[in-house]
Amino acid sequence: MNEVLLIDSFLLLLVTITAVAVVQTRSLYAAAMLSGIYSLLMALVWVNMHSMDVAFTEAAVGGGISTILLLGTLVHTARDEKPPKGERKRRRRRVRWGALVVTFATGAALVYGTLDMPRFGDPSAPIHHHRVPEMMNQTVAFTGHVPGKQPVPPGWTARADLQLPPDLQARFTGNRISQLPIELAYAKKKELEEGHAPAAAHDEGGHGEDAGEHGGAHAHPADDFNGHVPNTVTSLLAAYRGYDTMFETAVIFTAGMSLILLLRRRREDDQGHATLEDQVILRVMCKLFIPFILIFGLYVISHGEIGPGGGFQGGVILATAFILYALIFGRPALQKITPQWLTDALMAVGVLIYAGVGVTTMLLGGKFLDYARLNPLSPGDGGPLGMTLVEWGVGITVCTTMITIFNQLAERESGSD
Amino acid sequence: MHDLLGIYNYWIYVALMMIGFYGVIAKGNLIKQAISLSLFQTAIFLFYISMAVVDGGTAPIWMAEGAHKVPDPLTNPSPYDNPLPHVLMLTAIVVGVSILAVALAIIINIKRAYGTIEYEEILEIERQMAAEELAEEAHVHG
Amino acid sequence: MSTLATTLASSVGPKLALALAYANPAHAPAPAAAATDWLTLVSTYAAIVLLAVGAFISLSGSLGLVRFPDFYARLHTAGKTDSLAQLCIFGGLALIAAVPGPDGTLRDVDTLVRIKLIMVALILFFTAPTATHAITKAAQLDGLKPWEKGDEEPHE
Amino acid sequence: MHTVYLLITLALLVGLLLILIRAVQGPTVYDRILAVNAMGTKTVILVTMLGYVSGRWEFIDMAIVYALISFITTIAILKYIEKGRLD
Repeated sequence: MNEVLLIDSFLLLLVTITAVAVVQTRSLYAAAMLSGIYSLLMALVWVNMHSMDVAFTEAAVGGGISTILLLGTLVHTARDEKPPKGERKRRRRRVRWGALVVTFATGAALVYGTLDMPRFGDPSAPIHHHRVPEMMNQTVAFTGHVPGKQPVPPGWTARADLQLPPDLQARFTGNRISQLPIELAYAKKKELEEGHAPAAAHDEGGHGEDAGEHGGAHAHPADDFNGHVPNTVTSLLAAYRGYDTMFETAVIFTAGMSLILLLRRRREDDQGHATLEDQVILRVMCKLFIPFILIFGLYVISHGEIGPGGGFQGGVILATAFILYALIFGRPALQKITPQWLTDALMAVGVLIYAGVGVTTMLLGGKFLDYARLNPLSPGDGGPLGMTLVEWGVGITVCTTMITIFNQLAERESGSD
Repeated sequence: MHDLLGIYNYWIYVALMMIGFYGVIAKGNLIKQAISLSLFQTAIFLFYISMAVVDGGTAPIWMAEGAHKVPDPLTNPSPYDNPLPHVLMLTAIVVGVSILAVALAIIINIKRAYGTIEYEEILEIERQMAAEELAEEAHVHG
Repeated sequence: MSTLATTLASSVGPKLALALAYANPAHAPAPAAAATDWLTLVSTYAAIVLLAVGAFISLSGSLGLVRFPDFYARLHTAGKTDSLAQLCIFGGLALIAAVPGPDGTLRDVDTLVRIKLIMVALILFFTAPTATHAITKAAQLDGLKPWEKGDEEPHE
Repeated sequence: MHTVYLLITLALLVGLLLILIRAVQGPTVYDRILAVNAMGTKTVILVTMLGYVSGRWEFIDMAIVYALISFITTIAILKYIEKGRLD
């Protein structure tokens, strides 16, 4: 039993206790707090499983935002769960036997399914062998078994004096240039790995047909996913699953939109807003900490391709700074610094930045979200630039959507008490 | 026995998931159902992330000095944990909170419309409304 | 059962050897000559002492949170011990010169990491008492009475 | 050193269990808030320790996030209790 499994077992025990308590408790409000604890424990489990980015997200989202959202809902609804009818008389906790039977049956089926699973941490599990090794190797290319950025291949500097990216120039002149610097780089890498010369010579201006055979002009190298940054999670997120992440951002945008449609009232209620401004210590501390949280959020967004972090996490952290401001100084104060039209517009702007990066790479002659085109002179440097831009798009959308969600959930119905 | 030591934590995930499942189908309170749904979700995340773990692996962020041992391609393909489940779950968490937010918004609207968030009471009100409508219709036509 | 024993032995064995190797900092496979000088040695032992003290304080605080009779008493154990324990632990971690990395070789700790450790300690040092203060104020405004000798255990 | 980190992590985990008992038990709302708050502090320490156990101190970024976020959650809970609203 290694230490990961040891700590894991202990944490899972705590998590299970919390989960039972969350479902068991009658007070919704205690359930909200316990679910906050549940998220904290879950994030610890993920830290223990070395999943830094997920733990980061869970800490920011589960521990922070969702507890606040649940509390915001409790304001509008009841604080306690009503006991079922039969229970009110007998004062005994009634178990729903039908539900229990269904649950146990499903659980038993799932447990039966796990018998075929590979053991926890098994290196020979199929998941570690299909495509992932290639992706890991491409993230920061291995040169001679040492991970690090791939050296510039010989020959590409001859193109550095070109005014236009080669592909664009080819588009104007009508000559298709088969070997772009990035493709040369991959050919060189393949050559190094396989230990023999590539099948064909890299003749400039050659025809596309013969180049296509060895992964040349038309096709990307077989496993290319354009990631060349140290954090493989960000690399996969923004490059290999780039389309997917774009549409996840769109999903978040849609959630923000539906909250506006569901809850926004045309007339702002003019009742007084609750503030905590009279508590001097809280007020001063928050004034001290909000700038720090903002700076840290920006750091997390722009640091995403090097260390743990990224657009999702940084966006949520930025949003919590604004939410803290609203909690202390009241929501009107927040509306003054981030008016509704601004957050509404920025929600869309983030998605547009993401898509805009993709369109830019298309205009530069590549495919959608083919970051290598952003810096045609150096094969590996387009990736970090493109990923940072994309992360900023994600961060802006997530931040403003979370602010919008908070605004809409905290907004009180005019006329109620 | 060796196998049991390796897969018992999957059973804990199943247990967690079933706790969430029980909450969803047995509890009448809509907010409780939303919370239980997020418990259910987290169990799925756990399942995915635990598949990413490699014995002796470390977080999939390249270490700056490159001091990490070179993997043996036959037994252990990578010294780092598998990043793909991490990526899947990272986006799933954020989408999960979006789902939670929309669910809560719908719950607030239900509260405004029906005055309660208990499933059984809502059904009762619906039944009454349907009965009244039927009576109305019978009155008009008959 | 014998399979289990072999598994345990085979998986614990190397770790145990590794742990024993690092138990004495002087015997650790040092990456540089500097790692064995007396300053590193002293700071490592100081770090171990600080970490142990911090863990003890933290554990005793948690125990108090369960054992003490009412909210205000529990507040003392939780708030004060946590602040001291986190100072001890983060201070201890900031003193450590090198950490055994995932593959067993020692990695030297950056200065940036030390700065971040001190930053976390400072953040907690400010936020935790603020939060405790706010909780107490809320409880007092809400009319929660302190428990006195002879009272029954408070219930909701 | 590795053993030391592991032992301290385990000690903190036991502390976490004790705090969890208090959070589940109650009895008053304020006890629960206190437990949530203490849990936040413990989690920050634990994340850092886990980083040291696995030899990756990049985890320290996460500890900063935890420290900030748990504070905000406590404030939100308190505001809900005191004012009955969040806006």
